[in-house]
Amino acid sequence: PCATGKTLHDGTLTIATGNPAYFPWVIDDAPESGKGFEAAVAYAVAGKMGFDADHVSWVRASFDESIQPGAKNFDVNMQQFSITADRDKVVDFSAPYYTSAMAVLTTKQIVEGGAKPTLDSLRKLKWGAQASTTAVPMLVGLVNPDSDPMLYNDNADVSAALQAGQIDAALFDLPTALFLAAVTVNDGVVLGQFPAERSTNPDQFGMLMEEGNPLKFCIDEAINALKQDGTLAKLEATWLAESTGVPVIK
Amino acid sequence: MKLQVKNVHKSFGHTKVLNGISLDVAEGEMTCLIGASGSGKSTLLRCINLLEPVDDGEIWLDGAEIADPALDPQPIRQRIGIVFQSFNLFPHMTAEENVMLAPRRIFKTSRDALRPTVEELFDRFGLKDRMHHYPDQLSGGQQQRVAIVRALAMKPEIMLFDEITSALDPELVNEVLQVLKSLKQDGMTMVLATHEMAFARDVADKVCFLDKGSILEQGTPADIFSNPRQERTRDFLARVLGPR
Amino acid sequence: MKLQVKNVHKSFGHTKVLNGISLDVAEGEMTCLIGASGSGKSTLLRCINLLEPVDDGEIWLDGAEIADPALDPQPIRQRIGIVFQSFNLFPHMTAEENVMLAPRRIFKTSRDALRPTVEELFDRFGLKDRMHHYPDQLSGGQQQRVAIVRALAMKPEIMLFDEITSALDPELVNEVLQVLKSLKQDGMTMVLATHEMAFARDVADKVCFLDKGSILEQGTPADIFSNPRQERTRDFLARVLGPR
Amino acid sequence: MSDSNKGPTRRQAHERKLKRRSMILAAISTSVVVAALVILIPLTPGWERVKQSFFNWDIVVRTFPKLLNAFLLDVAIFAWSVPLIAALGLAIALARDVRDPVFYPLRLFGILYTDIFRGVPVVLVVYLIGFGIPGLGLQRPFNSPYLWGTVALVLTYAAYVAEIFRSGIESIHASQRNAALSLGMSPSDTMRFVILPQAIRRVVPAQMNILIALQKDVALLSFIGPVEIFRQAGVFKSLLASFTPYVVAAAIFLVVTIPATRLADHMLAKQNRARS
Amino acid sequence: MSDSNKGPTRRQAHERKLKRRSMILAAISTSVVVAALVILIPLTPGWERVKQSFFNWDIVVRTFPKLLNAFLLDVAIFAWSVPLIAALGLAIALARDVRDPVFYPLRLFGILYTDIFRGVPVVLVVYLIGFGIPGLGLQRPFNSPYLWGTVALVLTYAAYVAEIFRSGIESIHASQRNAALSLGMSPSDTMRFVILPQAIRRVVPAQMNILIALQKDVALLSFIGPVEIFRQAGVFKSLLASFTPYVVAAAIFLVVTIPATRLADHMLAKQNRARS
Ligand SMILES: Nc1ncnc2c1ncn2[C@@H]1O[C@H](COP(=O)(O)OP(=O)(O)OP(=O)(O)O)[C@@H](O)[C@H]1O
Ligand SMILES: Nc1ncnc2c1ncn2[C@@H]1O[C@H](COP(=O)(O)OP(=O)(O)OP(=O)(O)O)[C@@H](O)[C@H]1O
Ligand SMILES: [Mg+2]
Ligand SMILES: [Mg+2]
Repeated sequence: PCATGKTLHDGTLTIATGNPAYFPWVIDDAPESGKGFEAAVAYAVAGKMGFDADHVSWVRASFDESIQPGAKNFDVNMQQFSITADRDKVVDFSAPYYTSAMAVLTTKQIVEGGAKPTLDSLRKLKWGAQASTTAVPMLVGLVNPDSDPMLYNDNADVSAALQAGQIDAALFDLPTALFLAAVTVNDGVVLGQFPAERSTNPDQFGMLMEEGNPLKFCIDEAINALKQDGTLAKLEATWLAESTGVPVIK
Repeated sequence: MKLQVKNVHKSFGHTKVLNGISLDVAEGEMTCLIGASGSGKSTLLRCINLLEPVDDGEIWLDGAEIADPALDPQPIRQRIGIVFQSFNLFPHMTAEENVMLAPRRIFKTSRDALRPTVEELFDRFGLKDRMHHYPDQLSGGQQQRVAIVRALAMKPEIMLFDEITSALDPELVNEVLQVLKSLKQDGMTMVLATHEMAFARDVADKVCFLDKGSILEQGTPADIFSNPRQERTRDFLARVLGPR
Repeated sequence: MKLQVKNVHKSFGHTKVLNGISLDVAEGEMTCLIGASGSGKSTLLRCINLLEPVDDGEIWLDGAEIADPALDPQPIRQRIGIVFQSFNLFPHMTAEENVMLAPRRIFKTSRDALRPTVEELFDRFGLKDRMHHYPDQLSGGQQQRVAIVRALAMKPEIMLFDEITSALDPELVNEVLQVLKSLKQDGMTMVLATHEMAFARDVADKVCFLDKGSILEQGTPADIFSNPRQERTRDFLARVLGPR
Repeated sequence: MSDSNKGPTRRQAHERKLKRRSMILAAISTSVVVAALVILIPLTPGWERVKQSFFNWDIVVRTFPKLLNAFLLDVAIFAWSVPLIAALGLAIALARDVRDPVFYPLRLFGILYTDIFRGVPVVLVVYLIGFGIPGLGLQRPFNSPYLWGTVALVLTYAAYVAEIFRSGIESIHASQRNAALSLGMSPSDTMRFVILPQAIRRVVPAQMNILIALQKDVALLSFIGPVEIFRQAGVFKSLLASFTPYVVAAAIFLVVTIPATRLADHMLAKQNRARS
Repeated sequence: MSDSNKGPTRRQAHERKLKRRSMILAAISTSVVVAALVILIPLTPGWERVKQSFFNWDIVVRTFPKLLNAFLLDVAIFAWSVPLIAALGLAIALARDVRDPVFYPLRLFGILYTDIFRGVPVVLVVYLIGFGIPGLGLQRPFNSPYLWGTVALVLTYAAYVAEIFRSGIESIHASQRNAALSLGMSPSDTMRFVILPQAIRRVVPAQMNILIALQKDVALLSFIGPVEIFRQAGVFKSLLASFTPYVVAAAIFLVVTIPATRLADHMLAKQNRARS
């Protein structure tokens, strides 16, 4: 098969995810189970490339660490990496496996306090985001809030700040926002999502690889095949079901 | 008797430093303590001033016992002045501030009310033009004289001096000793530990020879320097004055 | 002449400390430098040992000029021993190691080869049982004697002593002065700065009175102490020996 | 004897020669080394990449104003923390010095306090206090990360400052205490008028070093939200995929810390000289 | 005079009484305070929440073994960094002491080095070196975050250690140098046999303080990947939504740092006493 001799360890595909890995991308921080959207996609892609489940091994890498240029200790890394031109100069991305809308995570108190899914209302809120993600420039591009946003190292810190009332709202991709609202943040609410055409570049998730990794061709082939045969859509339906009903921000 | 030390004992840990010292000091008298380094002269003076609590024995000042551990030492210390070997002026204050601090805090007197007395003292000891200098702008001899003025400003009943000339350059020794002479003329009661044998011989009323924490011999200067009765006293004097 | 100092000048910044000093020291002679604090005694000795470069003037040792700034001072210093006022023993070494370090490094002699000479020196100055003690286990007088032994172990042609007794307790002064007497008997050429007037009078061959960086008066001890010609010398002696 | 002021002395002449020689030597050797670095480094295979990554001039120009602006937040946090730290530190130092048995709990508290806050990494304290306490349900503005981040820094640094004050107090020679007591002054007057003024003056250089460390540790507050210079550099890094913003941030820090460190070193050296 | 050994002296009797009294007072006031804390704190409205968040015993039990295990990585990084830091620090201290004009670039380098690495926050150096250098395209294993994280710590701490060595060298009184030179010893022998042995001994307590700071700063390496105790606590925090793991991590640090700090304080105090 295509991947022979191109992987880190012969005969095994090494995939990285976050530490910890978050719902609904990976369920229970256990990617080996294949549960969760990214875990399921990982095994599907691996299968297409000729690696059975026993020949997939998982490692952990922090977000910051993974988007550094340079040699990697994984073949591919799935961690909701948005594909951007700047990043593409120092690392390689696979073809996108998911296209996400950006969504506003907040809490019931804020909604009760009068926050509306309109740009005017959102602009007045105190914002937070994860520092190393594309949410930061999008926040400025889409909302342009009145006060400077707070920035954090990871999802957990953003939710902690939201929980502590230090920020009113945070910008995430829609599935993450839905999960955090449902599970992590007490009284969490997804206030709205941005229509895809409003985003300057719609958030597309790709697997991340070392710059110039020969494996890219095989991965792209596998993802495209999964897209063609409807597998990706099916997995999306299975793991990222509840995304309807979130109002679109005007 | 102005001051009576009765059978005072003092140890640091297991080292006995004062081993039953008894000493009488009459009003207006100058008593000199001599003896080898480590014989306990400084410790005795510090005990009299209650800077060290005595282990046992009594100290009487003007007919009242002062070494009782249950007493508050603060008011007693005000009545006893002491000047140490190395200059213990407060380095962050001018000479005048050094002298005024204690009276201001203790008697709650204002600077202005104190100034005449203090200026007089400075004047008397030839320090008038040095009042606003900081200690490190003064010579060692001037510093010692300021320290004496500082103690005198509390109007003590008795003054203790602990080798106040031994850290001085030889040429500065005399100016300080002159001050002691002048205090003696005023009738101040004084006890001084000293290595200045010539001074002790010429000026003291009584000389006590300390050896290993005991007063081995005491008497007039003439007795001690000319006819020491004890072998050890003779030894000591020979070594200190001895043929060089 | 063993040592000739010719018109030596030395300033620190803008303070002139030596102002044209000239001094002759004959073989086997003991010269004493006396004078007030700050008159330049220490500086003169440090200049002779090349620890301070002289600004101007010449210093001749055994007929060769040594103060030329272009010369390497290291071999010259080996020929001149110096002992300082405060004990400059190396505190992390025993007395024996202190003495052996320089010969071992400079002459590349082994410890064993050095031991007999060193033991002899320690023995001679009554330090045999102190060889393996560290400096802080020694009294001040013992430390000074070890410092002298350390300098002698380099077999210097001339020895300089800078007030080696002034940091000592009075009782320890004599044991150190005895060592100097014994060195003189051996015929060592010596220059010493001292405040011990009695010693200078009794033992020195020549006494020089320094004042503000100049030699104001020099001569035999008898000349200087009994018939000082200069007003300043008389003043100084009066203050130091003076009526106390 | 009188000609010593005319013309250079022998030593001056010699030293002038030496100086000229050593300046020439130093100039030559320095230029050789600098030239070698300037010529050889760009020839190394990775140089283009290093330059791109760490010394990209375009990125410097683009990011500098915003980074400088973010640095003002560091300065502000520093500025309002310092007086609080000084006050708390002094209070704790004095608490540890209390001798009256009734106040034993105060002393115990002082000991525990300094032990704990000197023992835990600052970043851990910042997380625990900066996130943990507001998470207990405080309302705005009492849950501000600026507030609790500052509290974390103040608590930590007060422990260091207290220890330094205490060492200062202990470094005042017992004879000063004795001199004051022997005049009949009370222990508290002795502390206030004699010991403390000297102790505080003596520990200024050591405290300056602590302040420099504080100025740098302000960057750790970025982990709980405030976008100060370090965080701002991180954002630029992930947007521009270049480490140049970090280099710029480092340079901005150096402009403040080098003179301050130099000053502290100088004061400390002067003090050490004065003491010996 | 001879009865002084029989029975307690007057002072002993008095002091015994005083001591008994003050022990009773201290015991009473301490128990009052402790009791007040133990009884009153749980009555405050937020206490349940604080306990849940910071002192959840279940979480302590669950996370402790893994946290302790992660702490071993901190210890390991510390252990291999220390000798490197000591060697580099001493080399730089000596480089700054070189007087020969030919080696002027070396001195200049030493000065720049210490200024720069003491002036930049450690976390910034860790990011720059730990992320930046591997990003230049180094191949495994030369891009390891352990390697470059260690390099970042070593470079930073060597600057502090160098300054302390230098201050130690300068604190040796000139008379020691003079004594050695006056015997005819060469300057390098003087440094090696007379100055350095004393200087190194003298700076041991100050260096210990630096080592304790290093032990804590190892936690900063977690930001570039290594899952040491601080990162592990962060993972648990996000999984369990509790700050207890951070508290456990802090406690683990304290077990190491408190005794070490105490020892350093003790040595420093002893030294200060000896000096004055
Ligand atoms: N605070 C102290 N702790 C322990 N030992 C002490 C203390 N103060 C003094 N000593 C010891 O007590 C002995 C007597 O000391 P003291 O200073 O009274 O002697 P001295 O006669 O004044 O000597 P000197 O002439 O050197 O001043 C010495 O052996 C000294 O080491
Ligand atoms: N390294 C130096 N830098 C500046 N001034 C110095 C230095 N060494 C000595 N001096 C000054 O030179 C003058 C002479 O000092 P020196 O030590 O030679 O005098 P001295 O006669 O030995 O005095 P003492 O009897 O106090 O030892 C003094 O005014 C002193 O302050
Ligand atoms: Mg004494
Ligand atoms: Mg001198």
